[in-house]
Amino acid sequence: MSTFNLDVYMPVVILIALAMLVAGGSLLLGGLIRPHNPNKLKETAYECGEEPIGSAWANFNVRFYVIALVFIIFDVESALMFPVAAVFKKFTQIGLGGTLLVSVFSFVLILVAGLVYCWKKGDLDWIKSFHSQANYAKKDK
Amino acid sequence: MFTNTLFLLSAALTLGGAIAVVYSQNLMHACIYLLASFFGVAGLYACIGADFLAATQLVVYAGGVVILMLFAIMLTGGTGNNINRYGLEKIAAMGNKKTYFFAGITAILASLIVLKIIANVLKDQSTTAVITANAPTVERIGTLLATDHILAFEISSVMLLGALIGAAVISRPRKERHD
Amino acid sequence: MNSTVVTYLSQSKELTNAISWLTKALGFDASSLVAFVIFLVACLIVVGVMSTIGGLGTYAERKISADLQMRIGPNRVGPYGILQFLADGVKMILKEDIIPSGADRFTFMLAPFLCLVGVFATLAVIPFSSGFILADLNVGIFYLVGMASLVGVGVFLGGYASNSKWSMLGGMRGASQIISYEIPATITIISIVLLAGGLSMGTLIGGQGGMPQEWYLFHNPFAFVGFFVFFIAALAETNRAPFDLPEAESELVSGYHTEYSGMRFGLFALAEYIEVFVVCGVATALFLGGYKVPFDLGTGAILVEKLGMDEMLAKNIGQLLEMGAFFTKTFALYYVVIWVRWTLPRLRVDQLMTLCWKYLTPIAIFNLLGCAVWMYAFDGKSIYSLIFETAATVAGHH
Amino acid sequence: MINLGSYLGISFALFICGILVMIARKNIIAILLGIELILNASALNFAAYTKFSNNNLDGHILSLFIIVTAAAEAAVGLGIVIRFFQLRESIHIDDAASLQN
Amino acid sequence: MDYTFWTIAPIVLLPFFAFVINAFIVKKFTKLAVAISTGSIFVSFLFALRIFFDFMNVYSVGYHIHKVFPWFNLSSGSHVFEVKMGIYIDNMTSVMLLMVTGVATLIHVFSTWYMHDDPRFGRFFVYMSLFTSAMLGLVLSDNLLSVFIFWELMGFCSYSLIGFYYEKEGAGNASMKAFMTTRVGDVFFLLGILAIWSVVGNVSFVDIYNAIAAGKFNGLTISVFSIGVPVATLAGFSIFMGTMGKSAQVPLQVWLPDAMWGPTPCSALIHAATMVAAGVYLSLRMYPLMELGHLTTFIAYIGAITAFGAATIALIQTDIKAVLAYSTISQLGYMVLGIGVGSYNASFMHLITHAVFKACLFLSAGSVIHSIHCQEMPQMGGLRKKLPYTFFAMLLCCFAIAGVPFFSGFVSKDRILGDALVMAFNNPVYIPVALLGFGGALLTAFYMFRMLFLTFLGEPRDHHIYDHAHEEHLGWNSNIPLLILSVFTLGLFYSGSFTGQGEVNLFGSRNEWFSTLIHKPDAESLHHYAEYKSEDFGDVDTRDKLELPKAEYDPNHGMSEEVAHHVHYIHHVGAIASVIIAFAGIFLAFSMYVKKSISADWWAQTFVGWRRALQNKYYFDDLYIGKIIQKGLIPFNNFLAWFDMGIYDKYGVDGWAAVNRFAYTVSRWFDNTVIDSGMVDGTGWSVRAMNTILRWVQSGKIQLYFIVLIAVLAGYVWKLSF
Repeated sequence: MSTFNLDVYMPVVILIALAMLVAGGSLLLGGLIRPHNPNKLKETAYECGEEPIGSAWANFNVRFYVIALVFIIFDVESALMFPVAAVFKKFTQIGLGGTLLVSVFSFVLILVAGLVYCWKKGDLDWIKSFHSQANYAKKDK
Repeated sequence: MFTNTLFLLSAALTLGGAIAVVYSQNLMHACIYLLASFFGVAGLYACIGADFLAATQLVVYAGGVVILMLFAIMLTGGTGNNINRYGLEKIAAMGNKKTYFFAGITAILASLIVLKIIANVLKDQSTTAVITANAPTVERIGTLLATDHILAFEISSVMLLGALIGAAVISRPRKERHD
Repeated sequence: MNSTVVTYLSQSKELTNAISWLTKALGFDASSLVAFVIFLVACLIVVGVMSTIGGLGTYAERKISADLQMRIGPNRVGPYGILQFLADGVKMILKEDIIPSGADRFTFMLAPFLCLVGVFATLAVIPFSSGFILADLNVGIFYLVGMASLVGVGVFLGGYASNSKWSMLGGMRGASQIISYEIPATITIISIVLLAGGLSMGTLIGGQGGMPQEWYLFHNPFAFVGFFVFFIAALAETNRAPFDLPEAESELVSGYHTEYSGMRFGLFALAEYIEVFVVCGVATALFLGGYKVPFDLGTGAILVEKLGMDEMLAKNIGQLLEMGAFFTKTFALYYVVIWVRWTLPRLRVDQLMTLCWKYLTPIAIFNLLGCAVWMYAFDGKSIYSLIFETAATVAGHH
Repeated sequence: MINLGSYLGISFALFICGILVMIARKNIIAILLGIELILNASALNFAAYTKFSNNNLDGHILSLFIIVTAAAEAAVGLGIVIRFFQLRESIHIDDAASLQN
Repeated sequence: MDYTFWTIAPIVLLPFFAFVINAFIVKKFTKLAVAISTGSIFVSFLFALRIFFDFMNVYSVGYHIHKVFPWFNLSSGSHVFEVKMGIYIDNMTSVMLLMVTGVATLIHVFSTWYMHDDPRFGRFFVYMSLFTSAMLGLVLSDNLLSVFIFWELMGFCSYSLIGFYYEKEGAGNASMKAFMTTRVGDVFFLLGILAIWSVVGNVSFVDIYNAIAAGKFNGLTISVFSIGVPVATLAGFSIFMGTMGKSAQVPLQVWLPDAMWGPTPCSALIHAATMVAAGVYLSLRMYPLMELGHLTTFIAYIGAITAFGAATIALIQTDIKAVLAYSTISQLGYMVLGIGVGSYNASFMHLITHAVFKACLFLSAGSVIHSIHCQEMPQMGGLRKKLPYTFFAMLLCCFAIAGVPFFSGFVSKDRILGDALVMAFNNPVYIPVALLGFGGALLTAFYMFRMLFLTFLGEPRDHHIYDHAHEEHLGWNSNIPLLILSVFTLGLFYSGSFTGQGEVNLFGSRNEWFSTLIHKPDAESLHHYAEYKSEDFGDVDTRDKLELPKAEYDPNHGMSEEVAHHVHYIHHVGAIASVIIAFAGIFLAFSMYVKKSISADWWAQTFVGWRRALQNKYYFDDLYIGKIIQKGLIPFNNFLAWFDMGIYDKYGVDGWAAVNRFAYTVSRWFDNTVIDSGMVDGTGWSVRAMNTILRWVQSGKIQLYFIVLIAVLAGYVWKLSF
């Protein structure tokens, strides 16, 4: 079995450090030469010229969360799928591809069932509120 | 040399992040520190040759869980007020001295437990420390997942399905609620 | 395993000699030190080149859009205005750095860093050529996915920290768009991993060839569809038009970086342009044969054989050819990205989500399963080789 | 430097930080952050034990499933938090004590 | 016959896959789901039949199949921690398999008729499939751990099926009660498994037997409240607690009558034929441990008390299913009694015979209920003309359960009672056991025929119900299952002879196949298991090439001639006594409810106090709910709440303030005059104390629980380390 030295992670560390350096360096460099005379008007948040009303950190629609939820489930699914996919070719070569195919199929299809559920229940519809408002309007009549 | 540097950097990031999570009084910042801590843990995984785990840590935690938490913090409007529904003052959401005091006591008790458990390991680790060379893990993990741990692999999909449906049902806004 | 730029260079005798000399001189194993120096230099080169490409990207964008709209575009700074990006950069550095008073300062400062770190870290596994890849990690593509997801966090935090309604909306939209489109992209990547049988860039490209029929793009119908799924998803992940809802000028002023000014804004822009290059590079590597050049020119073996060239020189020439192939394909895709931006109108937000979850993701999953079946049924042979073999069998050849 | 002891120490420290966060905070999401720390500590332990014992990767598999479970847990847990917030307009843990008696 | 994965596993897997498939398709394709469920269990039955006939062909005591596969292995170095799962089939298992699959098939068929009007027709079959597969898995298990897993799975199915009509409040409560009551036993069962594991290092049956034979349990004690208790006793008792929970033995019998809220076919399958028998099956399997732990007397008493007590309660029940429920408890008591008096074969035989006739009785009751939509016996009467087939089936079953000769109940119960009598003659401690056993037999005959007479004979008491009763027609899925089951109440299927005494040879030497084949693993014969071999799945089975000795009928049951003669004598006495008792009971019921020569009301009025006790089921429910839960658990809960509010919040969170306030109060107390402080502060203090008490009741904070958890764990670790 082939082994490796941890030196291969060097570029990763160097690149992260460089990113910090580039960002921090350019800001520092700019800090030396750029003007700095803030005033209150400059520092208010932009609201098309109006005075900002309240904080922007208000509650947001829950549909953002549902999207993130579906995302994390599929993210985890992909994390589990990657190693299995990586050995799929080897398994087909040694004649075990059928078994693995079945397990991959069942794995993916079970998760697709979840996607289909969310789809059917309308969790993936971005403008669900319009529909429900329309429904309420119909009911009122 | 580089290995040790990487280890030290990762450990510092991990512990620094974790301690910052403990001391941060701003939930959003705590979440960012947590992200740093996750990065550090990924580095620690990389140090022991667990390259796939390190990447998974990045993908699932840094890319998934942290985003989810940030969203949840936004959806619940940050830190919130300190008055409960009876109009009485609550303990501050991020804790105060008293809760920290109790947390400290609990942590001391917990550390007693853990130290008691790991004391034996630390004592005789000189005999068990056989450091093997780092080898690529992806294919071996894939093989294990496809053979020995196939049931866990399949069941985890069922668990994820359950989590997806359960969380979607829980967090779905109810139409009939008007108040 | 894990071929890096160092392992490539250590094929030459000079380097090994230098290492042994240094080891003798310094009294400890200098290979790590030399590796560090080489990596540092290589990283600096890559970052420099990428920053230039990012800068030139803005220039190319303006020039191409001008072309498409029958304008001239930037033409003042330098010949054909090519130094425009330098002027822009200088301007950004000189601009005043304003932090809104209501902002969360710590997060506000951190957000561009996160974006930049996420993008720069992905550069480590971009395969410019078979030798010049900073680190061909075992988990290459998976690592790339993980690091790229950091951009989502950066965008979200940028939007959050500004404490402005436009930024907040843009940040939420941006983050949810990035994470949403990560799913079809990742699943498509899995289907290519399935074909190649490994996660490292070397394996992924190694399964392809220099000729188009050997690319994974034409390996089977599923992969062909998968390329478009990946490309659309990658486009959306970089918040490029027609998926630039987070920074939709007509709706959200400027999206998550409304409150950012000066160099901080510049960092966001730099990250975005480099990310476009990265996703184009990944698309090239996964589907378009990456750095592969036809007729084994890449290894230089043919040069040594026919022309009797020095082995190392031939290899270096091969590397240059490979690099040329990679950059050509990537820039072609880069051009398509810009072309798409100035051709297509922006999607509505509900269309965006519909496209991701109701079209791309199911198609990607279908492709994944299709690729698996293809691998199983045809033993991993591409459609071209199937046809070729059938024809050969029919013709009586073996 | 890289040995079992240092890894156990780090994961121990992570665990204690997690417990501190879990007890000291009154915000449910913050408590979930603590839980994530604890889960990370345990996953790190598994990987470290695998490395410093027989390296047969079973520990990696366990860590992998811990990560998977943690993600699912975060999804459901935060879902509950959000639902709770919709009902009570609060994510203070002491407001979530209505199951008393 | 070769045994591979594909000849054994489908027995469990078919119903399980039926469950999985049906769970998805049941809403859209109800009929298909029902067909899949029923078909799968029928195919399982065919597999079981194949195994059964193979075992009958070999006809050897030692014939067994033990296939194992490693589940997980966490061994490192010398420390072995390996868990294997496997399948273990011996003669007992093969009979159990046949019984479970056969009865389950018939009940599935019956359910297609009984439940077809129900809105949740399909879902019922989903649960039933899961239940059946769990039961079969339990029967096939070779170790306690997988038994426990399937055991819990069955508990869950039972919960779901009792609460099947969840829109009725009683059903919901009953399901919860069943779940919680059996949980008490299950916790003990788990503890028992752990105790066994700590000694044997494994929980496979064969390994446990070998460990007992090797004397691993000898001299091992564990300190419980600083009294040394032998581990064997503790483990045996814990496992027997599991039996008590699952098989509804006193004092954990309270859930079974309430379980009758479930649909009748599920009562027939779960709460009469199979699941409750699983407890007895477990005790049978663990018999050597019970013997080693000197628990047999205790078990015999529990069984006898259950058998008699439940029979007395059954006397006054008016609900037809309640009568059957109590008779089930009573009969389970007989099985447990049989284990206690060492009547291993007979106990197992009673398990099988009881499963058959009780399933039949429940299905008959279901048929009656379906026909008249009423469960109260006082409103029935004269249904014989309307439901002739049901009457016939029920009559046979009543004969069987009452112990009339030539019926299965006689064969099995008589032998248990005979053995009890033998024990009573040898050891006076067992005299009450035998007396309770015989008394229960009398009551059994009485109440069963009371039920039969009240339901089918006499004049219709409620003409409205009678006139609206559906006429019964012979249908493949309505009364054919009843008739098939009722045929199997004949004794000769179980004894090979009509009387069960081994005198009439019917199938050559194969008479008395229960006594011949079922191998009692007592202290003398345990060493046989050392020769038992397990093999991995997939290995080619070599067993059919083995020359196994044929099992032979030994009229002396391995005893010396003299002892055997004595035993035979007592057995004959017992047999005659039980025949007399059975007929006496039937006669009593006949004269009371048909002839009406004895007034039932007179009895009721004379024994008012006792009757009230019976109506209240000996106050067990009151005890559990009123005393233990309300007086015990809720105060404990309140204590924890007090700990939270009173200690954590008050002294911890408000700690500094409280300390200051206290110091302030104290100083003022010294400063002011005694009367002043006594009056003013006393009043204030009492108000505050009242407030505190009120606040104690209010808590529910998760973090406190966590603190307590850590503290307790720390204390435990501290205790361990010193």
